[in-house]
Amino acid sequence: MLHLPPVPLSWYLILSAILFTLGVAGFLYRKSVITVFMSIELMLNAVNLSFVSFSYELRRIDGHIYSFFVMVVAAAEAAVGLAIILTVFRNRGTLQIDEIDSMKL
Amino acid sequence: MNFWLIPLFPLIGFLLNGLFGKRLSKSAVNVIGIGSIAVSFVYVVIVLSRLYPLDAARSEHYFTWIQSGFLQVGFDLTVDRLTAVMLLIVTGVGLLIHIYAAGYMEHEGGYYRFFSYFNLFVFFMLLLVLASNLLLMFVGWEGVGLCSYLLVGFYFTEDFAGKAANKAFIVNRIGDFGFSLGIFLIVVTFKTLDFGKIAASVATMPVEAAAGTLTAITLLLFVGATGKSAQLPLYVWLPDAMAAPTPVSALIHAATMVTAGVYMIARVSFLYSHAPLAMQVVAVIGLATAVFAATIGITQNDIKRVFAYSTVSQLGYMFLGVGIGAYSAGIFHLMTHAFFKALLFLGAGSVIHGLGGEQDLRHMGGLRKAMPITFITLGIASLAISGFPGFSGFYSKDAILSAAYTHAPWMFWVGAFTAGMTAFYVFRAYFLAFFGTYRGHQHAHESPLSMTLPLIVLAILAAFGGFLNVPAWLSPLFPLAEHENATAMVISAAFGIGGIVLAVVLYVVRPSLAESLKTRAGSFYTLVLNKYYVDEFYSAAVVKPLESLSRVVLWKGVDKAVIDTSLVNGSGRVVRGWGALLRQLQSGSIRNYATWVLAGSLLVIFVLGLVGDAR
Amino acid sequence: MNFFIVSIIKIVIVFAIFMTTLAYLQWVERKVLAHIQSRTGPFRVGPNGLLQPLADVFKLLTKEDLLPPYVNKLVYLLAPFIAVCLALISISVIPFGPEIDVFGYRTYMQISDLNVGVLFVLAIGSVSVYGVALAGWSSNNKYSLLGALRSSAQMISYELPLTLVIISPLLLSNRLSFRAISDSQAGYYLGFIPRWNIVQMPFPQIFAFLIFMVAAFAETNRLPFDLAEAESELVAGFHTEYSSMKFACFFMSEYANIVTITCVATLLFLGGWHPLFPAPYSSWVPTAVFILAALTCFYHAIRPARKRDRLTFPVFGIAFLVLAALWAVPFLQVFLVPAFWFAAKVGLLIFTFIWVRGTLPRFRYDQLMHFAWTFLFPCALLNLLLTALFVAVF
Amino acid sequence: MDTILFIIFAVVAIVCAFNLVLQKHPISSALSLIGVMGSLAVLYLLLGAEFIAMAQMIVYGGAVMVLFIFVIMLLNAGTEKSSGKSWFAQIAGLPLLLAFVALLGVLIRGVLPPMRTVRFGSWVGGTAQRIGLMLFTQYLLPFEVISILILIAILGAVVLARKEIE
Repeated sequence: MLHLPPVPLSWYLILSAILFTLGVAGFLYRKSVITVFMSIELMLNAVNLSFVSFSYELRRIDGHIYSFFVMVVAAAEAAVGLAIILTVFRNRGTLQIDEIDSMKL
Repeated sequence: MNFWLIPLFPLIGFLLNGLFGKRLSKSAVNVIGIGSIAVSFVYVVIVLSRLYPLDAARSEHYFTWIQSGFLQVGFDLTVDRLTAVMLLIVTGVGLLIHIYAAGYMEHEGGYYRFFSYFNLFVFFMLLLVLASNLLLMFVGWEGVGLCSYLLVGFYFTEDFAGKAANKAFIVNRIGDFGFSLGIFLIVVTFKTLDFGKIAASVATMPVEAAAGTLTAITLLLFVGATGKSAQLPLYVWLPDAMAAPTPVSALIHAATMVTAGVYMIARVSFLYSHAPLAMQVVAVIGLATAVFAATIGITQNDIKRVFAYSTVSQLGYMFLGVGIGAYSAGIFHLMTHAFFKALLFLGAGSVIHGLGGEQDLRHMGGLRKAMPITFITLGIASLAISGFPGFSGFYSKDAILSAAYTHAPWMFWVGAFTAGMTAFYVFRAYFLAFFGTYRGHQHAHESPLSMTLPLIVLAILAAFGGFLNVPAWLSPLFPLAEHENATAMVISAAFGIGGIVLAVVLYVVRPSLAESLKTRAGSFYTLVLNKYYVDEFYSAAVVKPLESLSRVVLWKGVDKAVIDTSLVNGSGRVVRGWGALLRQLQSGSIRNYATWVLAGSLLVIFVLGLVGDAR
Repeated sequence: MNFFIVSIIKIVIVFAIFMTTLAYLQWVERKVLAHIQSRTGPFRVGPNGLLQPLADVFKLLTKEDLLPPYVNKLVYLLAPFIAVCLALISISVIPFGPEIDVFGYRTYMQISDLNVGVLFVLAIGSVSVYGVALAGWSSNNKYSLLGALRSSAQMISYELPLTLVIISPLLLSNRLSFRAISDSQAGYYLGFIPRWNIVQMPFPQIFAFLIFMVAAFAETNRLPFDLAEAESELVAGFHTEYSSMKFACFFMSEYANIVTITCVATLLFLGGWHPLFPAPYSSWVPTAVFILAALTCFYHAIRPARKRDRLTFPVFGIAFLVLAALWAVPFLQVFLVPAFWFAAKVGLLIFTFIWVRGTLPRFRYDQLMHFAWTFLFPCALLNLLLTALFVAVF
Repeated sequence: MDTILFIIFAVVAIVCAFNLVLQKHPISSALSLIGVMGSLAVLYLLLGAEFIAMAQMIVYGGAVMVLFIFVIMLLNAGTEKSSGKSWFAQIAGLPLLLAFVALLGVLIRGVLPPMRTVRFGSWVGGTAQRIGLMLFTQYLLPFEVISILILIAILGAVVLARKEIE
């Protein structure tokens, strides 16, 4: 087996930053409402990773609790958000985010 | 002793009837409405018998209501001998009138509404009486004003009732304005609103230095009293308030609320005692009101209006009493007045009820056979108000007039003459209603037991209430001045009997004489019949100028030109201009928004993370 | 390094046994169903059709591998792969027996003892919806799509009561590792009643077990809950467009899921590898069972129904005798006896699966969802509350 | 071993995340996102967060993403069409994103103090037991509040997604 030097925690944070940025990129460049919503989930995941990383650094469990709460909120948000997407699709017949640009039909 | 329970019962009654009354049966509303007052009355009796000698005031502190700088206002209730008298009057007479109302209002709509307002009134009146500081008293003061407004406007579908309610409320605002100014001045001067503390600091004040302030305070408070107790010049609302159902007139506009001013002056007598000028003003206004209202009372044809002016006149007496320092006499008269005037109104109500709503004396007559109980009890009340020897009014009126004789003889003479007029117009109304031949078209009948029973109880009180020696009971609070004056007693009684005799002559023996007198008096009679054109004068002098001022200056000048055009529309134009510019950002494209959010968060992270202290 | 070598050996053993089991499970199912329906079942290939699975494998491997032109290729190919991988992966945290000593090396009869084994199985179970959902969607076929939608909705719905009901035995044993849960059920009340969770004081989990089994039927898409592949309505549901080895993947994953879920049920409710009654006697039960089987075979060999029985039954009898001898060897007993008990319980539960398939008709779709949300879910919740209450009070 | 695992799964996560952004079809994006989530679960395990890792699989992998796929299947969402709108995002997005990730990198490398190295098993804090204890003692109120939030979300989703009954 080869022996590589162990990974410093900051790599995890950088990974988290990259994932977060990619999430933002998805938000900015994707055109389907569902994908945009998935990009938000990606951002939440990235934040969770940094929570868990900080928890590891500080040897405290609070970060885990926060990320747990983030997951719960994400689940709630997914339920409501997807219901909204369903309603939007029913009312406007489109999922293209650029076409949903007015409050009123 | 839990004084707070006393006003609590009527409040509960109000809440039950007000919230659920619509769904309750009439008997349930009765039980709640009357029961709450009865429980309160019984509780008052229990409390007072426990505290019996009641030599010193008993205060209870429940919680601090307002804490603001130096000012601390607590929710405190006090019971002393003065309060005891008022408590018994409010709950006792109130209970009788509630019972009466159950019969009187039987066929009226809004039954539960009436009783819930009535209970609310009793609650506020008890709060007013029990309050141990001016602000809490003011709450009660305003509360009874509110109930008065609600009940005057009880028949709100009728135009005149709504107008009368508005009039009562607005005229009272003028008085309350003075009252609140007085309270502010007290706060500034004494740093407290508690009666006990004010009394203590007044006692140690240098008399000369404080005289000006105290005079100002007492006069401002008196302005409030003239509004609530219908004194010159703010009496105009009371006769119109007769639009309310008769039990309301009896309880609120005769027995209790309108006497609040007298009670208030007696309550803060320690202030008035140090302001002789203000007391003189109170006495003169009271006397003037007494004479003025009595003359109007002679000419009125509406039975309730006669008694309304009589109320104004009698209130004038009370103010005369407290104005010349005879506080206990004033309170004594307040009590007897509560008995006989409530009785007069309830009797009038019984007549009106028996005649199916007829109020005009010219359409009555000869009712004594149809309504024997009303006839007898109303007779007792008339004798009592006339100061017929042996009846309650005689003693209390005599106490005031004797004190007036000692204070200034001319006041006595005017007061005695007014007593004669009082006797005359009350008996005029009495004879017009019960003697002669019937001039109306209704089938007169006696009222039900629930109405006659309170009449009988009140008649007993009106007849013998004078033997309750209220001045002696109040002597720890208001030292008894020895001015029992046999001459004055005889003279005032003579005036009263003279008035009765005159009424007998004019309205029973030779009714034609009255008509010829009326024509001979001519223009003066017209003047008095139209109540000296005071309402018209107020309308021309106050209401019309105010209206035109509002219309021309405030509406067209200030509101339209300044506020509407420049401020509202101007700011609108500015906002619209900026909006047209900023609207470009609000494209509705979520992705553009997200880009802005990204840029903003970039800035924040940059500032906080690299430049700021976050490291 | 020992750890890796031992792990690899264990993986190989478990994989071999597992795959064989899966293959023969199909044979067992066909046989049982046949006997329920008074048929003989597979008979041609090998004695009593014992070589049928092998033949099936050959058939599936040699069939033409169709790739319909209108499918989403990547997902279409990925879906069976996902399905079978996720189905096979859960077995890695299932313990089959206690800690044993092999040539001086102490190890567990389990590929990996995960602290959060129960959660792991739940996680894998919840992810395994993807296989079905993606297969249905990528096939670009309305029957497939409908079947996939049905089955994913069904699996999500039944996952809730399943998860809720799993919490109750966890409350009793306070651990999330399957090994610890199983160990907490060792011992006997009064010396003979096993302390399995199904009868565990203070709150026996008998209702939890029943709810679990019902939800398990739905989770594995088995009759009476096999709406996703209702032939009469949806052709073959989500795998309509799949053939040959890809179809075999789905087939395998279904049986793997059954095995896994019955293993979980055994571990959570039926005391894992702990025998039905105390040690000295229970250790000889397998030997007795195999000897009995051998005697039955010899009996049939003496009175053959057909000609060839005279040859085959003695062979089976001897094989059974060998097995009985194996289970009688003391140092082998240490791990063979627990494995036997575990296998016996799992086998019983699997038999129940087949038995139910043979007897119960299919549900209607709305009844199915209604049943999950308005009956099973509240029951699971109530059971959880009661268990929590009893655990807290006693 | 830790390093190898980290590199493998970090690369998988990043590739999947890129795929999420670059793919044109929602299903592909969803699958990529599942890949990210799975690799993140492994990374959580490396960081000693076994409960969070499993919760990640159950909640994200098993519930949230299934819901996404479900909705995609239900709406039969097709590939995206490019539109001429949101030109601001198209132009300003990329430089801003680059600046953003660069800024975060500088912050993490330059500003934060040096941190531990990650060794699998050196700290196993995130057991279900400890998290449960924390949830029901110190974080009880947030826990209850978030339960109510979930309840509200369920009701909201039902109300929103329900078909209007004529």
